[in-house]
Formats: sequence, structure tokens, C-alpha cells
Amino acid sequence: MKKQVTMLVRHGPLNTVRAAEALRAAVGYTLAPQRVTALLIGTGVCAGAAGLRPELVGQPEVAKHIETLKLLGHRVVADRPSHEALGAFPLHSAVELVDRAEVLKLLGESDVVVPY
Amino acid sequence: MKKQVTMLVRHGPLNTVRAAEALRAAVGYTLAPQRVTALLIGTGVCAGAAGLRPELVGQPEVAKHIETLKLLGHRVVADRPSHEALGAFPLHSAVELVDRAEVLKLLGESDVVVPY
Amino acid sequence: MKLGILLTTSPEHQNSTTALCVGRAALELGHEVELFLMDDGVYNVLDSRDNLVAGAFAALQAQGAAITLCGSTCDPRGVTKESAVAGVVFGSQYDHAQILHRTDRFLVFG
Amino acid sequence: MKLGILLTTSPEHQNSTTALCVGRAALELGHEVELFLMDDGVYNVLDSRDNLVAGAFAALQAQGAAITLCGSTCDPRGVTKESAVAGVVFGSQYDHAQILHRTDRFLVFG
Amino acid sequence: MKYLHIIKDPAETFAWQVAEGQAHGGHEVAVLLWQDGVLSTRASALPLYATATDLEARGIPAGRVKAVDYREVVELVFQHDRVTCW
Amino acid sequence: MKYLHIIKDPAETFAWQVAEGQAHGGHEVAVLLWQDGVLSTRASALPLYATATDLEARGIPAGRVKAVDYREVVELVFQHDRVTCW
Repeated sequence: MKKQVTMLVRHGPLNTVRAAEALRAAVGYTLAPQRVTALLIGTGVCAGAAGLRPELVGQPEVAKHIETLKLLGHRVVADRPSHEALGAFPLHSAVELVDRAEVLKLLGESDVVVPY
Repeated sequence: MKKQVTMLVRHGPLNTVRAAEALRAAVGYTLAPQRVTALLIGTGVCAGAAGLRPELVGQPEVAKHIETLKLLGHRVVADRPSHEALGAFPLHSAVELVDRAEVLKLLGESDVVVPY
Repeated sequence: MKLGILLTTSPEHQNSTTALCVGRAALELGHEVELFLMDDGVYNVLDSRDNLVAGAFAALQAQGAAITLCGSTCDPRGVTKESAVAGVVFGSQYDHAQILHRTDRFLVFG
Repeated sequence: MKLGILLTTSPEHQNSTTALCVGRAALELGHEVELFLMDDGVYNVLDSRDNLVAGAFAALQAQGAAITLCGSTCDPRGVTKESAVAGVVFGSQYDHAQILHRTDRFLVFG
Repeated sequence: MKYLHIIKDPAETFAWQVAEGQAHGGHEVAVLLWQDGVLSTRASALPLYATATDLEARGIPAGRVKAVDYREVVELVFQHDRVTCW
Repeated sequence: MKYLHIIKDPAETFAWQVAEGQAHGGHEVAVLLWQDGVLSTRASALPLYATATDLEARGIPAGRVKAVDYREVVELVFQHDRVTCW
């Protein structure tokens, strides 16, 4: 059975490794029969910012995982209210902005939600 | 020169060791010529709750440090608005409730503030 | 039934105790328990005389739980086969994906 | 002048890099730098081939910074004189208090 | 569908929103508080559980929540179709 | 008295309150944003600094803040009487 898995990226992109690690794990989840969505929410939406350069502050890559998920046919979505609250900065082209209603629908439909 | 040092306890008492460690460090600060105040604020006020039993969840002691600070003539204060927001539970007898204005005054007068 | 547990925080966090208590109770009730540790979670099985948490994870393993670590998060943290609790598996995100997939419920401690 | 630095988080946090950058800049400008590491902060000097952060702290030490650990937080974490970067001092909260007292500014990375 | 939300942070807000939205949508939803989550003062019409040791460790009377031990936690986890550990 | 507040969390609110209260009380107060703190969108009349590498790493133009390197950070730290690293 194919599982619908949602990875919640809730932390800022570079203060800790958590956002990068959440996305790395989400890429890993595609190695089983699973439909994976990475949901960037709260400060986590900043992990979807265009032009992140984590190597400048000694932190691991983020964009690579976002691109891999997209390439493999999975989704990376960002919560619109969080994005607006943080100044609606430009997002990576592989990240879709979605409304809060769609976020709630996505969470309700997921077999597993992994808050990271 | 005697330094006025304020230790900010901002984390809940038992989810992590941080509240207990902040208080342990505050006790340590009394080993130099320093006037120490531990300020419980935000979820940190719960570290001042009467009847904490950290050993039940494998976490380190908290009350011992509060009592030691008081015994040595230093202060442990709790921010009143934080305490009220969390339901105004009974506090350890060594903890003084102070208004936000006094909290701001205390921070302004401190030579060193250590947010933990 | 099968219970999966993901632990990503160090022993500083009560997550370690909670995960141990839930894992133990699940085993006692006859369920299978599989844990995956990554990031600072791998420090939970860094063996030392004074690391009581590592001892408790070893005991959970002896009780029947399977513990797998993300090897690539162990390397930079200095957690090695020699320094870790015996019996834990140095695995990868592939294992994480499989555990998530084959367990009936997946509890996250982050 | 004297700069004190307290680091209480593991290498997962950017705090390690920021503390290193500030410490390095302070030394270059001719200041004295003293670091105190406690809680998960002690993992920053757990030596291993792949722990680049530990290497950077060793280099900061070679540049003139003094690094003291809270010994009692090392024990349960399995950080020992053998496994830590050479030259760091296994101290106590007494040292923490003295560093706080004798430095002109005290930066907290928690 | 039966949803269980497990909350450990007394400042958590989004998880409550999700839980209440699901209940509003006609699902059976319960909340389990553990760790410092038992300090939560959030008003809610949802069935609330809390781990007994976490209440006791923090000196809090069970009051409005149903205190449970870890075996009951495991039972709750398997009785609900979907469980999110926030 | 000259106060410097160093903020690393974009969601921080209390530190800003403290800083603005001190400025209101007639003190000279500055704020240095670093790490994810550079993501803060808080409106403030205080002088704002941010570490250049943190801005660059997060793809943010300096805009309203003055970008500084780590030597300038150290200078700011010693130029202010009291520094709090939130």
C-alpha cells in the first residue's frame, strides 16, 4: 500500500540543521512506496527561500533536497500565511505556495505526519 | 567589583535539562563576587512550581537550586504576566512574583544577563 | 501491531525518557517496536559508564526493540561502532523510509 | 579587553559557527577570549575525523583562546579526556563563575 | 477517521488548530498532552488525555484531563487511525 | 548607558520589548541581528545591524539594516556597556 507522508519543516533554515535534515529525510522517504510532501510552515518557510547559501555559515545544503523531491515527482509546499508574515520573500522555483485551507486538507489526508 | 548577574530561565522545567542547568549555573555564579538573580519567564515560570518531581521523568532536580540561591541571600523571581498566562499555579515558597515593570528594571540594572 | 519511533534529540530532552517508556509499554503489550535515531538523537546510544540513557536503550533492545541509527549523522558526531551501545545498527535513510512504511503507527520525538 | 563565551548547544546549531567567528575576530583584534562549554555544548569538542567543528575549536585554541568544559556535563555524555580535543580543560561551574566575572563582555550561545 | 494529536509544548497553537479543524469536519479527534504539554491551559472541547507521570512530575492535578499511563498511551495510539506527535 | 541586544530568533518578542523600553528610558540602544534573526521583519526605530554572512547565506538584501562583519561585531560588543545575547 502506498502511504501518503507529510514532512513538516517548522524550523528556520540555518540556525540548526533541522530544516535540512527534515528535507533529507523526506527525500529518503521516497525510497519506499510513499507519496511524499514536504510542508514548509512557520519559520520553516524560509527554508524555501531562493538564494539560500548555507555553506557560508557552515550549515548543510537545503535546495538540493527540494529539487530532488520535485524531480522525483513529489511536492514541496509552503504555507502562505507563514510566508506573508515573514515578508513574502522570493521562493525557490520548486516550492508551491498553498493556502492554509489546503495545508489543513493535506494534513488530514496524510497517513503519516512527521513534524520535524 | 561586584557584578549584578541575571540568569533568565525561559524554558519549561522538565522537557529539557535547560531550566535545571540554568539554575545550577546561577548557583555557581555565587562562587564569584556576584549578586545573582534567577528570573523565571515565559514557560520558565513553571520551573518555580511547588511540588515539581523531576525524578519521575528522569530529569534533574530544580528545587534544590532555587532553595540554595535563596539560602545564600540571592533572589529567584518569576514574571507575573507569564505566571498568570500559565494559570497562576502555586509557586515554591522561595520564588517571588514580580511585575513586568520590575523585570525590565532588573534587566536594565544587570551587568550581565544570561538568557538560558 | 508495529510501532515506529523516530528520535532526533539528545538525552538533554525528556523525549528520551518518553520514547523509552512508550517503547517499553508497547513491547509489554505484545507489539513490535522499531526505533530510528538521527541527528543529535544518536547521542542517546553513545555508551559510557555515566550515560544512564544509553543503558536504558540497551535494555529496551534486550527486551526486543530494534534500534537503527543514521550512519551519516553519527560520523560528524564521533559516534562509532566502538563507542555506541552494542547491537544497534548503523543504517541509512533507506532504513528510516522502510521503518516509516512498514510500521502501523509512527511516533516522532523531535 | 576580555571576551567570555558560553556555548550550551551541540554542533547541530549555527551557534558553533557564530561563536567560532566571533572568537576568531576578537583574537585578531587583540582581545583575550575564554570559552565555557556545558550541556550539549561539550559535544563541540568531541574529537573525530569527521567532526569539523571540533577541529575548528582546536584551531581557535591554538590561536590563543582558552576552552573550559563543565566536567559534570561531560560524564553522562561520554565526553572524556581521551575523546575530547587535546588541551581543553575539564573544569566546573566554579570556572564558569570566574570567567563570567573576569571578562568584560559575556556572550551567550544557547 | 479517528485522529490523535500528541502535544508536548504548552505554547503549541498550530496542532490545536489542526485538531479542532478535523473535529469540526466530523472526525473523531482526541488530544494527548505529555511532557511540558501537560502545562497547557488551552480551552478545548476535545477529549483530553495526559500522561500521569508528567502531571505528577510537574505537580499538576489531573483536573479537566484524563490521566493515563504508558500502556494506555499505546492503546490510544493504536485505537486511532492517524497519530501525530507534535 | 549603552545597551546592545543580539537577536537570533525571528520570532523573538521579549528582547525587542526590553530594548525598546531601554531606549524609551533615555538609553542608547542598538540591536544586532544574526543567524535566523536576520529574517526578522519587526518594525523598529532602533539602529539595526546584521551580520553580512547571515544575510548572504539567507539570500536577504541588507535593506534597512547595516551589514557588519565579525570584526565589526566585536567592536560593537565592546563599544556598548552591556550586551545581551538572546
